[in-house]
Amino acid sequence: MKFGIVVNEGPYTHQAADSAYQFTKAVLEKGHEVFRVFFYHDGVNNGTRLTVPPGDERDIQKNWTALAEEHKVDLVICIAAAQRRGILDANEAKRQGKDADNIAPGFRISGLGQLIEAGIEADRLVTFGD
Amino acid sequence: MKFGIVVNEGPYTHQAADSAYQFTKAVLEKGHEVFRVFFYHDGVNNGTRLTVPPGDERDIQKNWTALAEEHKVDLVICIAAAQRRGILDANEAKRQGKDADNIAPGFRISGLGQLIEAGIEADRLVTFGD
Amino acid sequence: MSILHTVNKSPFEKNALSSCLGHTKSGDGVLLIEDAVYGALKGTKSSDQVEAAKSTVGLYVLGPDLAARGLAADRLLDGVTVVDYGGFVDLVAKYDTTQAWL
Amino acid sequence: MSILHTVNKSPFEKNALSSCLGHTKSGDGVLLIEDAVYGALKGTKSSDQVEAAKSTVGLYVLGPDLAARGLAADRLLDGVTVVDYGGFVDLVAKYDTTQAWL
Amino acid sequence: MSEAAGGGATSKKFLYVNRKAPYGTIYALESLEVVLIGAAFEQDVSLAFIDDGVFQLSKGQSTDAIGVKNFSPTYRALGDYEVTKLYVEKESLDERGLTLDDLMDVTYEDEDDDYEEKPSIRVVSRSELADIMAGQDVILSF
Amino acid sequence: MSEAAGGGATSKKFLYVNRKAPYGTIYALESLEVVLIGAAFEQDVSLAFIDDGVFQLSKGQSTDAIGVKNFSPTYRALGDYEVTKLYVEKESLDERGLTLDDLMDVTYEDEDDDYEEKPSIRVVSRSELADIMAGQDVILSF
Repeated sequence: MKFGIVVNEGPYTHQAADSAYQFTKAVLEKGHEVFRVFFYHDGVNNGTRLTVPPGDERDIQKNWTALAEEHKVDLVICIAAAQRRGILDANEAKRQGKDADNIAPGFRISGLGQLIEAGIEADRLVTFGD
Repeated sequence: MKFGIVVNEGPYTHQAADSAYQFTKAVLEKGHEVFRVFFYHDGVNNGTRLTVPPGDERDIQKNWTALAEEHKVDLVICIAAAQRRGILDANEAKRQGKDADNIAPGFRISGLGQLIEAGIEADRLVTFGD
Repeated sequence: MSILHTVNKSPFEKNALSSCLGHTKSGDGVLLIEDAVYGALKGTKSSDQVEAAKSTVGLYVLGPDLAARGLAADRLLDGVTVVDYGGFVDLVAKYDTTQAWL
Repeated sequence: MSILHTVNKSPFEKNALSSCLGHTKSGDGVLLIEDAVYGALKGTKSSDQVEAAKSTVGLYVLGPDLAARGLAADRLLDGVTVVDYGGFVDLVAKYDTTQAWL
Repeated sequence: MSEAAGGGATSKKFLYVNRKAPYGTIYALESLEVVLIGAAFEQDVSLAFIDDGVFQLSKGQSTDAIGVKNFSPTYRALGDYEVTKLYVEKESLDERGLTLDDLMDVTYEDEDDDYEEKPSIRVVSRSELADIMAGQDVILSF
Repeated sequence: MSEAAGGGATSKKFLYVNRKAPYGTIYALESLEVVLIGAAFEQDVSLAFIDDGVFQLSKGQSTDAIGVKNFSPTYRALGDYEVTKLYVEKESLDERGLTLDDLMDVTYEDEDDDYEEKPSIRVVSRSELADIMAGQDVILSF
């Protein structure tokens, strides 16, 4: 079965980000396909490479990045939500005249259409949020 | 009277950031002193210069920065909360081996002691959050 | 010492206003801001609890947040005072300390 | 079509579980995760409402979230099924669609 | 699109469930942004307003004094995007002391009926709304 | 510190109010971080646990399966920081089917009483807690 997963809250503040990660791992372990993980609202904050969690805590961004690298999971950050919250890739930074970007490896920035497409293409869409 | 103000949520997602800004402006307009605005929890996200809000919306980060520049308001971001969420100044970025920083002008990163000090030194401490 | 309690969540969604009203003392103030302004309306399922608090605490609501949500003054419970941000500052100064019910 | 409803908020803090249970249909499932696992406890002020739903919907609770909060299985309402993340995936597959009560 | 995906040529039924008040959080606004983008995908779209979500449709919203953009006019434009089914729960209105008169006029032009202007808002009972939910392929909640 | 600031040589009474369950959100953990830092300032510190905040003190928390750090042992270390007044509301316990037995043992050594080990948790009524709140200079809520 094809799963789409929506993450609406940022890392650490709400357990939603952790739950979504654990669920995504379990989907893969069960042999299902992950069509896409879509990050919306504060969920876009999962995709900054600038987090420095305490040494004895999990590193949520690195966990996501590892899923993308090891299982080719498509991690998509909503561009409109990301702009409001200061998550940029190099292209966006240049386009917006910003002097830095902060997107983490394995994530890509795209439009809300990617969420609708996940709803259409996936057999199940599961949302994690606040 | 001396006011301390605590902001616990990020910009745009919760009105708390807007309410805190409007309240801080009103404190100054009433002729009171703002001892400090302390940003904790997701509130640290008010202090990234990478946000690109839509053209027809308010720019929350620039509003805060203007308060710091025009009224010398002390805008302090909690370092522990900021590290978890990826808000860094140039020093922190260097110390943590990160290739970019994102702190906005007028904000500074410091410890939780600055919150306690605000509680001790200010006549009133007002918290905005979720 | 008197406390100004601030509440910013809808009474229909969260228990913050209810919990706040259960912890006020005579002479305290309760200021409703953001989504908590719905708590100042008459004729809702939370009106009775707020109405009952009026005899012991001062009830205030932030006008800018009422207007944003399209709520006219004639929908408010009697005895609720509407303030602007300047009035919010005055209330904080008037009461000895402030407690946010987040 | 059958719906798996997911709830992640404490029934003592927010109205999400209550609203969810008011919108389920016979044959639906309700999975309690994160802070909503408190809704699976017996002897609380929200237990009756959850108990009443058991006759028409399947009730599930996420074990890892129970353990994190120190809740032993003997505190749960009878008839609530504990699942792990793999079981969560199976439930999503079993029901036709999923609705999150955020 | 593959048949296996449940997609294919036929459209899916999408329901957007709005349960939160406007302005206090951004969910109402960002939900609307999804609906507008989603309209381009020619799926069968419905919106549900339950719990505090009914406040999103309140008349007379005026946000100047809080410094936040008033996005309520966008609901009235939904008809132009062929989003014409806005289900509002009666029990949620009642609990909040609201009636249909307190809500904005949201209408659409019915192309199957000589472009007559018709109301998009349909007040339904909790039980009817449960039926509507049960008939969806994809439910997105905000 | 100036007299006018209400500070000065005498300490202020700080109350940290905990109303949220642990793990679902970070507020419980980050509240504890404030308390630990604040302990160095030699103010008169109390903690209140009301509503879902009482769950923060539940015994037997085990977070391995959710991949999140278990911070509950830190409450038991509060005595070492001279944070010894943890007020837990009885009504909040009752509504959640909890008793004192369900909570962790949190103790401190009383330096005024030959370092005898005493319980830090004090179960109080809602009305007593309202009195405690009324006696504070600074109230921080999480």
